[in-house]
Amino acid sequence: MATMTMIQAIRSALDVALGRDENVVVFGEDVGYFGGVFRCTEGLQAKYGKTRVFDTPIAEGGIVGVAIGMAAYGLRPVAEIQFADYVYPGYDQIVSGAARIRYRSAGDFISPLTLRMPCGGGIYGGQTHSQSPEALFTHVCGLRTVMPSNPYDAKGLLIAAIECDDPVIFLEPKRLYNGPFDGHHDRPLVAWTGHPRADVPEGHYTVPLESAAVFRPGRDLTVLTYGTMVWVAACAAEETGIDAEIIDLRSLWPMDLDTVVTSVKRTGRCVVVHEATRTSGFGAELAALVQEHCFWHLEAPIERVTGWDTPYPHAQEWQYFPGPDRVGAAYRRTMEA
Amino acid sequence: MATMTMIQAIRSALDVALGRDENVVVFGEDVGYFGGVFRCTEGLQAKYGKTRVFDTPIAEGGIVGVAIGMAAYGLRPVAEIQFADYVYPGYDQIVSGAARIRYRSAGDFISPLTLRMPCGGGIYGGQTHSQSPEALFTHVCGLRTVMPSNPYDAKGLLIAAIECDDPVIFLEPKRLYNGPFDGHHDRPLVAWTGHPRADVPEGHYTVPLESAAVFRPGRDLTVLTYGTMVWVAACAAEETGIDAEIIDLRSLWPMDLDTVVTSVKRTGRCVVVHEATRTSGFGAELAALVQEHCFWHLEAPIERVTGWDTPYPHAQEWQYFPGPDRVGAAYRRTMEA
Amino acid sequence: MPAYPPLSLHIPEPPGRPGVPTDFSYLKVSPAGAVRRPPIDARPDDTMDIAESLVRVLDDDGEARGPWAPAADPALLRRGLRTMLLTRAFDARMLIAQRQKKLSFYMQSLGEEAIAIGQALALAPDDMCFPTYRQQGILIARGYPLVDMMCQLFSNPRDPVKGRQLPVMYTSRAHGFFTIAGNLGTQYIQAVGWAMASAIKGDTRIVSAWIGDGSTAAADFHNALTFACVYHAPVILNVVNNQWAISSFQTLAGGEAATFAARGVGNGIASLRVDGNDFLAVLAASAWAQERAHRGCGATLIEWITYRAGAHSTSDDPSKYRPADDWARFPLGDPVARLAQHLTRIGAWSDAEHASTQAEVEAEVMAAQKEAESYGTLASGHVHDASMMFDDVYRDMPAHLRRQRAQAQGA
Amino acid sequence: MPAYPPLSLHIPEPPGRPGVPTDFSYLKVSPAGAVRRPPIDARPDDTMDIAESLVRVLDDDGEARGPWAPAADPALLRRGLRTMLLTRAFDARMLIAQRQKKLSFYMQSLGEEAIAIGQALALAPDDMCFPTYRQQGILIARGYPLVDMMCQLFSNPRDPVKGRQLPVMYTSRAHGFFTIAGNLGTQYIQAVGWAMASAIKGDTRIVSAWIGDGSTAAADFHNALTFACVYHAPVILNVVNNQWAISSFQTLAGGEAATFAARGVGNGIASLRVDGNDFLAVLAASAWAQERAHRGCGATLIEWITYRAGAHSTSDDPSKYRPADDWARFPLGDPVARLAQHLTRIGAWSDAEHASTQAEVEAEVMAAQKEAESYGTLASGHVHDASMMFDDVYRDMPAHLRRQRAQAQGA
Ligand SMILES: Cc1ncc(C[n+]2csc(CCOP(=O)(O)OP(=O)(O)O)c2C)c(N)n1
Ligand SMILES: Cc1ncc(C[n+]2csc(CCOP(=O)(O)OP(=O)(O)O)c2C)c(N)n1
Ligand SMILES: [Mg+2]
Ligand SMILES: [Mg+2]
Repeated sequence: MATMTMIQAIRSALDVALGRDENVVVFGEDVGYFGGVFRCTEGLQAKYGKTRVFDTPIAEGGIVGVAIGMAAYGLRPVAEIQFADYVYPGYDQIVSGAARIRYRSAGDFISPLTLRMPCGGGIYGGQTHSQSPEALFTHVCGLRTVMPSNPYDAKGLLIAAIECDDPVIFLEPKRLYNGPFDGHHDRPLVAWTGHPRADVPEGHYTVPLESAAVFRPGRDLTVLTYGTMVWVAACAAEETGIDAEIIDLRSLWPMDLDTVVTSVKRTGRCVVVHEATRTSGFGAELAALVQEHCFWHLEAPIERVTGWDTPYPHAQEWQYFPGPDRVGAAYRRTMEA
Repeated sequence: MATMTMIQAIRSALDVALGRDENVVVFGEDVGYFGGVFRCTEGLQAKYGKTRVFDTPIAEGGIVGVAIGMAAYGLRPVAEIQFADYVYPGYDQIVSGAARIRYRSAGDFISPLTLRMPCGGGIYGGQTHSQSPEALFTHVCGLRTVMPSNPYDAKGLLIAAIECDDPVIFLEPKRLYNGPFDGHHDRPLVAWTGHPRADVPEGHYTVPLESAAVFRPGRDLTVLTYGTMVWVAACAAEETGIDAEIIDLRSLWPMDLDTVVTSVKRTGRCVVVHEATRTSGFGAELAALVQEHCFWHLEAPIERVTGWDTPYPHAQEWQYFPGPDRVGAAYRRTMEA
Repeated sequence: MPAYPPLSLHIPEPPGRPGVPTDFSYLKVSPAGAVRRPPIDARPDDTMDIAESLVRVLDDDGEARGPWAPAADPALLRRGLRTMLLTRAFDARMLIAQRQKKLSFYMQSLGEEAIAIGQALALAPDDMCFPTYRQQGILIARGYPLVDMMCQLFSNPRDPVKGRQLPVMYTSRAHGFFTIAGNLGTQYIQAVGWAMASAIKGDTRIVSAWIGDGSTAAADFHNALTFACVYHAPVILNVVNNQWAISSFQTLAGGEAATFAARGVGNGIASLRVDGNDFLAVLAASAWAQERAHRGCGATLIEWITYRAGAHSTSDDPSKYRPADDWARFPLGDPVARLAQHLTRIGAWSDAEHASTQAEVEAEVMAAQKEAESYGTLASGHVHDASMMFDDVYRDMPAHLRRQRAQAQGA
Repeated sequence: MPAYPPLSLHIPEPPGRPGVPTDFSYLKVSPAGAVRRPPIDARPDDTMDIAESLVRVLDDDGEARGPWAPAADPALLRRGLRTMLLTRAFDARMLIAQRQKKLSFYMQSLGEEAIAIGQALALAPDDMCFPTYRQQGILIARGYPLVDMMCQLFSNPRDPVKGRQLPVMYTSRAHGFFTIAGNLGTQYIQAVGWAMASAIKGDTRIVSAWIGDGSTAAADFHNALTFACVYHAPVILNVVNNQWAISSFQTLAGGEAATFAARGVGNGIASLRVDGNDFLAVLAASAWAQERAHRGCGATLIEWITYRAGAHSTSDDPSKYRPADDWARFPLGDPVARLAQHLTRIGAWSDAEHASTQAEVEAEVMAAQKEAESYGTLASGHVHDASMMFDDVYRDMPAHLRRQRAQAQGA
């Protein structure tokens, strides 16, 4: 057991996967010699060699395309998209390729690849280093979409993703790389050091896909969230004194509906929180599902607290980010409804 | 006034736009000399010349990219994507380009382009000629997404789209090109001839964006739908005898929320119908909005009737298509709840 | 700065239109035997002259000429000819069956059979192919059962892809034939990925990737060239220039100012421009390229000049956009006739054998069709069970799809 | 088929790494004056030799040589030198300001100033530019106020893009400077669209498009070449090959087997490979390309050889992946020193004038900074009002954004 930041946990997952299965290969822009702009692959090329960990041209469509071909061959490619905001040139290969190969060939070929990408804001990255495009993946059948909120889950989920025979989109909330973040950007940074969820085994383990975690049990209302917003949601619970049950979905889709439904049926109230823009965000699906499955138990409308429907602005970052005040206000409205 | 099919109405809209504004240009794969694989641009090159109506290379990213540059120059490009299933190589240009230019330049540059694309199934097109990707656009702030259900609206909305200063994604349900279609694929084809909504003025008119139409007034429940499904929903109302109020959204986003909320508050019941896959489809947003705005009026869970979460299969097309039986069953469940 | 004249936009036009016979002089045809054959480790920029000429072996009399003339066993050539005849017969029957609505859609390879079949014969049987919808010749050359192809076409319960795909979208891992994509170009970069994987694993299998002239404009063509160049991927990048996309002529993909083979050279890939209707040239160029790939010399791009003799698919009518007699006037002729002429000349074929082989392949196709039809056709409504629609989206069916399948069965 | 040896994957390596001094012999440098200057209506495939050599005018002694030596007015060259000095001073100050947290991020153009500035001087003032984040030189050459640039950098209430964009993402329609994209390459095909529009309208304005060596791998680079070739778009397709992307050397974009200029030729576009640190060569090549565009000869691709002297941005440390003394050893030198040497040689510059100009531009930058800071900086928290966040998503604010704005103000 060691204390790891999320970056170290991700690196450790890659290390374990590369070490156990010689079919695992890791590549992307600047991930080889340099070790990645966020250092997630640092040291891996030196350890596993240049043909297992390597740099690629700046062509996201090419990165996903070769990953599909490698996966069809029998490798387990783990490709990095430098920022989720840059995944769009690879979107055709993801939707028309990775997500469809198994179906269109009736299982003759499969596409077991993992696409890692940092997402989310809170680092003054402006509109092209802050996006959270998860809904563009959850709408695509055949894909799995995963987003961890802490080092332990990050490592376990990433190993599970690499071992999974389906294509997995693995979104890494970059604001959590070096510490949990509750949305109070004006307070001193908190590191992962000493945090229980940063206690990460050195070796192999997995956190199963399609399973949510109850991050904080509670009785007043159910919060459905993932990634950075798990910490913000928890902070809002402390600050409002509302006993929120916070569910960290971890696997966005396919997802663990049972955990969600059980909780909402018990609390009768539900708030959905994500950083992505609101309209047609994944929160819409969550709200739709909850009202479908828990309608007769609901005592208040399901609220969504999300990024606004604008690009992620640079200077107004903290007015955009759905921080603990906005989340807490939604808790209060939901309790008062 | 003339009777027009949806193809003729679209062609007429382009003709009117080309005729009134010399900044309008029309292009895409096979749209020039040949007149488009669905004939929507037939005769326009002969009439307006090769530099206003022309063929392009098979590069959807290039098509959208040049449209953005032309729009920034001051033209009004109307580009065709041959099938909505092929829009993905252009997705980066749509999301990172068209949708963002105005915002990121604070209005210094704008991107008034229209992207037409046939969508939807029901023609045995298999998984790459049948998709309905509207949710991938409604999630992107800065875009307008429109889908007509009949020739009159198609022409009026298309002219409005071309005249609009924002980028518009214009989805054309190809199953409606030659006639309304109620989902009974085993019955004889119905043509537009003689249909009141195929009475289309020859000249200029617009149907405003952001305005929904009450396609069929009713008292029992509210149906939110668009495109081909408007006709299926109406058929299901006749067949079940349930007095459904069918709202044809026409503009998916930004949308006419007032019409929706007024209706649902009155009926207390709501069914959402679309052909696209269910999870994170636009129906999720509609369900989320309705429960947010009408929670205290709802007497039953909002149901979604949609394409299944699989690619659109070829031989099992009619088991995939959400036909009147499935829609009618949802009406019944909603009434009985 | 001087006052400049107004600009104008250039819109390329094809050299023929309905009513205006095609002027084929644009093709730039080299005489048979005239183009040099570089060593297999030639540097990319040392192939520009070949990318701008046309490698041809068979002359007008059916004689094999020049440095590219392969030392091919006549038995191999006879096999090639028979496979071309079989493929052509298959296409012809399936076109009729489509008109009879036994299948919803069809795409033939008429006029360009030599390319896929010649290359298939030049590859090792376990080399991997990433084809488009017009390389049915590979599948037939590799002995994939015609009945299985037809079951796919008829979408019947023996369709190996379970009725999920449009006709012609075959797949066969066992035959080294990648599942065909509806989205043009996507397979090209995937092919490079497969080749990279083979190199990473120290395997010996190489890859044959396919794309059409029109689709070279797709982003994935560029991605494929970049990655193949950077990593020296063991891949043959075939560009089948059959002059037309759907209604658009190859100049709309940039064929006016440079050959498609020149794209390869410009991107650091050794490239050839080859007569695709010359079976011997196909064999020879394919052999050169596969040798390069196998010997670690990296990728080769081959532009094959041919002509799409038929319609783009059963959904279009080419007489709307080009002269109806174009194929008959195409300077590179018919690959079947040219190979038959050559074999006859060397005493390895005869008119009688041609006739009997023709009868034989037709009978073979008919027999296969009879069997396939006995399992059902789209018209007969015998298709895979609808509940199978939910399989293979994921390896294991998630809860939401189990729910949806139950709903589908209930409704 | 013979038994082939196992394949292996080639991974290109840079010619230098920390601790291993760079061997710059890979650069293929032609002597000044050695490369021919074709007529402006040269056919694309007639430029391959130039795409594979290096157009240079200034020799080691600062003398202008050969057919590309422009008949440039010394006043223009002096303006170029002053603009380079100003740009360099601007960059230096803003780097310091970034370290002081007055701005969140910065990207300098150190070492490659000649390219953007030389081309700006060769264009008509109303020709349109689609730059990347490293062509601040264009904006400065065109007289955009330094104060406005700094207000953008400081994200203060006078930031013309309302605080919405990362520093350096300038826009100015009035100065023919397209809003800079964060998504690499997207502007390149948009530039071609703008050029097509200009041609459609019979306008006379042409376009200057920009991309980096690393970003040539992006799909939009290929799209731009295809469309520019097909429609003969009046555009200059600049590729700034400063040898590095972030940590990846230009060979990772395919620079090992072919030059980037060769990409153009392969795609049917006349192309030049030019010494980007040679201000006279920049002027001459830009003039040739803009003349082609204006005269209806279509697009020109120019690969500019230069060196990214500084870090990629303020977020990275290049000594992690390349030798720290690389720039000092770069064979093409420093564009400022080379132009100063030439001007001195022809009697149009002196050390004293250099020193006084340096002082002048520094004062100009300081004054601008003082003014811009008086309006606020990110550090001071003086930024645009948050409610403006909801403007400009659409022309008219739709109902849902009005609702969200109200919520944002309420919460
Ligand atoms: C991304 C994409 N865009 C458009 C289409 C529609 N389409 C199908 S085939 C075709 C023409 C392809 O021409 P070419 O590449 O020359 O191949 P050929 O049919 O001549 O073999 C087009 C435009 C598609 N399938 N995919
Ligand atoms: C589509 C996309 N992918 C990745 C990035 C991240 N990124 C920003 S700059 C850069 C390197 C670009 O190198 P080059 O094109 O050579 O330009 P230079 O910085 O050298 O001027 C990368 C990878 C991005 N901005 N956009
Ligand atoms: Mg073709
Ligand atoms: Mg660079």
